[in-house]
Amino acid sequence: MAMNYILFAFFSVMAIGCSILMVTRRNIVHSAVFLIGALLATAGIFLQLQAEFLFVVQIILYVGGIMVLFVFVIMLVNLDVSMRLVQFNRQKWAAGVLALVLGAQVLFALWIGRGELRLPAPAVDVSPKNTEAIGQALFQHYMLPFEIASVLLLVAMIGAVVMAKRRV
Amino acid sequence: MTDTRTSGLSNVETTVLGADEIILNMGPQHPSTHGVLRVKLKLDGERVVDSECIIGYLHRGVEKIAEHRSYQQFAPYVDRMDYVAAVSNGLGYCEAVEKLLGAEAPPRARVVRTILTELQRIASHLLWLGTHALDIGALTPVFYCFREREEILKIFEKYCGARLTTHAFRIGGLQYETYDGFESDVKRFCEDFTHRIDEYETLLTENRIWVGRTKGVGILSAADAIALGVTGPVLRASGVKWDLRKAMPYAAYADYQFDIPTRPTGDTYDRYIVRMEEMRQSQRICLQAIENIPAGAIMAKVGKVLKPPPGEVYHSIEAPKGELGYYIVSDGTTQAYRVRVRPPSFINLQAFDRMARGSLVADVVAIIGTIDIVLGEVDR
Amino acid sequence: MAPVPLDNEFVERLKVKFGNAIREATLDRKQAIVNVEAMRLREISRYCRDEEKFDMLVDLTAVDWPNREKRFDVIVILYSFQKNERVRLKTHLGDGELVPSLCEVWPAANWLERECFDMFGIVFEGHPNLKRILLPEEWEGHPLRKDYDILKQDTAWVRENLGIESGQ
Amino acid sequence: MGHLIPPSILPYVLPVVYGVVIVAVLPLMAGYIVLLERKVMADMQARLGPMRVGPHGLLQPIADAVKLLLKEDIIPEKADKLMFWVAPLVSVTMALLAYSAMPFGPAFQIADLNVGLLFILAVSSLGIYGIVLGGWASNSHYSLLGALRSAAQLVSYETAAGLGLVSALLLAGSLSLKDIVQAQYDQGEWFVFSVPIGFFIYLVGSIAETNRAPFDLPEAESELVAGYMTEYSGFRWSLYFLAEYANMIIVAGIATTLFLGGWLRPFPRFADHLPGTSVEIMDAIPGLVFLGVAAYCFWLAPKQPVKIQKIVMATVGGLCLALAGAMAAALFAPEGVRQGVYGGFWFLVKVMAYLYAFLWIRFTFPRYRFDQLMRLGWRFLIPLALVNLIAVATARVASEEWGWYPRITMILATIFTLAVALWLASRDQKHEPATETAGGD
Repeated sequence: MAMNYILFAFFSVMAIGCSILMVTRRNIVHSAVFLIGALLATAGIFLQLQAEFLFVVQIILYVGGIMVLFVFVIMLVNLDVSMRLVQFNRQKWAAGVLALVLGAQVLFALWIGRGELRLPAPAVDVSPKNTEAIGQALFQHYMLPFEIASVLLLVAMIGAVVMAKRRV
Repeated sequence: MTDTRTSGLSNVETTVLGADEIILNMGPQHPSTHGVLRVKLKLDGERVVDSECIIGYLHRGVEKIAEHRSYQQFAPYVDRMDYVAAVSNGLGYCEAVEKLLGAEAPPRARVVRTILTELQRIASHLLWLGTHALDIGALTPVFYCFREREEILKIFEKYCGARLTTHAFRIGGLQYETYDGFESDVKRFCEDFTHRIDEYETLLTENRIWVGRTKGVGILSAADAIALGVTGPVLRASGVKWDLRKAMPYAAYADYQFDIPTRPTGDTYDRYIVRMEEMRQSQRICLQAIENIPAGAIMAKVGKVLKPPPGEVYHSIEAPKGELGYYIVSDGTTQAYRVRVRPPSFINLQAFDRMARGSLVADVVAIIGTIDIVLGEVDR
Repeated sequence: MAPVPLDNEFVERLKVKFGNAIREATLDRKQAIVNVEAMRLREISRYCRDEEKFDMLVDLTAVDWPNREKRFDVIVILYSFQKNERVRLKTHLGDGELVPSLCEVWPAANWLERECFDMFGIVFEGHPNLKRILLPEEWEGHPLRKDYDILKQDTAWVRENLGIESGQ
Repeated sequence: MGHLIPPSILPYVLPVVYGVVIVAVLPLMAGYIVLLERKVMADMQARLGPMRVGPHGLLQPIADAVKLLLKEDIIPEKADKLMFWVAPLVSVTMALLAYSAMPFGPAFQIADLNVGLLFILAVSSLGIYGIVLGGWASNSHYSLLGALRSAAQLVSYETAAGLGLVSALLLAGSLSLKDIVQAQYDQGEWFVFSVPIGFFIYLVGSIAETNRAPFDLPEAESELVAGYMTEYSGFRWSLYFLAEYANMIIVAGIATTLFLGGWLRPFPRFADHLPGTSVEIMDAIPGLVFLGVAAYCFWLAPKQPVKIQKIVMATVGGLCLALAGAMAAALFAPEGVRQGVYGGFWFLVKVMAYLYAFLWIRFTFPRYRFDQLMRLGWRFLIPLALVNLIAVATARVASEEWGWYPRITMILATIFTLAVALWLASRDQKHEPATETAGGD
């Protein structure tokens, strides 16, 4: 059990650290790399919750797919312009206050539930393994929303192609 | 994983992948520019908008030297121009001076000259095929081609002692009698060359990727070709059926049967087919010539000191790259007053801009290869 | 072997068309040479290409005869596919005189004229971009002129660009 | 031995041992694959290949490794130091990470994840970062172009390769690689025979995914010089090199597990025994193979020109003999050990065969142009993979629900997909010349 805690602590520290670093970096590619670090940390936490399919999909989708496009765009756009921009703009104080309020809220919620803060016990061999469970849920119980979402994505893709096409 | 970091891709102005054009600089040290040719490409994204060839890196002033050497002394310089087809350079020069003198090489010399020139044509096309395929990414043909070329160079070495810049001919005929076993060597080479060339054809001709990379690339229409003065395989691949060996026969070509391959569209694939067919025709000429090499003298009586009567002559032969012409002006002394060489590579390279415009950067490499230039001849 | 005056229909038609612009026509070693006046070279070439079917410009070069008052010979070698014949147009040109460029008639002339300019200093009027082709742009002197000694070099250019004292 | 180690970390010991073995053997194996590649290339090109270092160049990989270690490691002056250092590490770690789920033998597998296949796909898709960051960090126009091109190529061919795999998964029913091989054993037939088009798509996709010719455009394009690796040198460059060959072995491993029956020997159910002994005929083959190799080495040994090469060749012969002895000894070993040893042998033989196909293709085909490469990926492979998926799915449904004979439905599905493939290819063929002159699509 001790190993679980150590791992959980490691992943959460990594997630928080990476996101802070991401925000504060001046070099845009460094912040992209730290964002990838944060996403990998959340994937690790999924794994801890015995949701291995989510762990793998998180890596394939977020880090392997979306972040690659992020890095692509960063490299295509000319970097020198963004380097010279001043790092923090004027609303620094408003953002600070807002962050404090949200932080307090989260801490308060943690304080209330502090009794049951335990890691879930490793699930004893539950019958439909994680992947099948998700598969069945997606394609049987939530068939309609799944189809709607896919059509939406299709429309978005075609839109993007049409817009890019005209410029090229 | 060839590590070619020595390439001199120096100044690349303007932004990376910005909307406006980039000037991409290829050469003069570049793995696929066949020598010291520098090509400045103006790109719009991947497409070539405009191109300019910058040459002259290998300029040695051959024509100036000719004015300070006697006719015989200048003959070895001629081999250094198109160093890949030295024998045909030599043939062109010797025949031009013989025309200037009004002399004629004896029949035996003319036949042996024809055989060696045709072997040189095969060797030059083999070297072209090897490097051209290598540029487009096929790693294997280059080794097969060099294996065959080695056979030909061995024959040259046995005949005149040199492999590349052979200086095989003399003004008025030949210096050396053919070594015994010359006929059998050439016959053996020609015999097993037939199925060798079929081997290359199977490797490349129907290869979908090869066809994809060469069909429709670097198209040159017949009208453009003639207007640009392009000659040789590049002209024949654009559909013009013209070969100096048939139009104005020289040496012993008049008495051999061979046909001139032509192709309609004039793209890289057609030039490939034309050159492959030409190799077969050359091999056919060699076989016919080997049958009966006439006996007799190998040198006309032109005397030691050559003093051609004043006047001028233009004589050209069908070199592997195109029409190689010599315009020689004599003022009656032992040294030529002016020797002007019509370099086929130099004039064919001028068609590069017409072919490269509108094509992709990756095709530029294929187009340079398909024109088959040798920078020694381009720069002289 | 000395040049023999030539008189065939082709020369007749030329004389009819261009009158005294056609100076003389000779036959040297069974090759036709027609001496024409420099200023009308372009018209004569266009006529040869269109009516006389000399559709390929084989070569364009020059010969320097320093002790003649019009020192340069500009040589234009034409070839006709139909008639399978060659003809050589020759013009006499003084130093510094202009000769009309043949680029409109045959695009092949572009590089050939640039080489002539590079080696002899002959200026072709109407050439799209007449600059040196084989020698570096800043090179002084035209090597193929007879008065340009074989050992002579452009020492300034060599010292400045190659950083070495030139050969001599 | 179990009691020596405290129970709490017992489940971690075996995977760690396997991990260490794999990480140790991998560079050596990658080196010898390079030698194999150069030898096969030489053989195809009528020449000898490396012959100088050791007999027949057998010690060449070691010489290469030492050379790379000693080479100067240049960092371009304005390069982004952090990224420049991290990039090769990323691509190597991702390549090695993928070995954790690879089933080399029935027992020899670091971790049998129930999402094994997806995990390997995920990790190999992270390899793109090593390339993209490396290209960007070396701060040169050409490596950036090369990096972007190879990233685009990898992303588009991963989809095609993934869909190719899915068609095999339909037959296996589970993501865990061990179950997939078990399914092939139960069905008594390798998936390559039931889903040949899926195997073909995966073969093409995997060649493109590992940047191998004829898709090795990014680093071999004549004007991009060496693509994203241009500015790397010395040990850092060899990391990229190792990552590429490790990826090649992974891709070969996945193909073997999914399509060629993993560690199963060619006729898994054919269990006739040698007359009079308890030995199955098929199990004797590994021993005989090694015996043959050893005999060949001994036959070659005296012919070596230099004395030292004679000794080295003799030792290699001895090594093969020892292996043959081990194979023979395993015949009479208990079931677990026998399975493990022979499973490993057959797995490696299939991986080597798959890699030989890689090398063969590399030396016969010229290189694709970038737009042709993308067109092949998006216009031909991905649609074909989708159609293949649908066809195999309907075939499965047909044989399960409607009771048709499974073999027939599979063959029908394959024929249907082939027809679609021909139609797609002809459409591309017609379309291709048009794009050339029309200024591209």
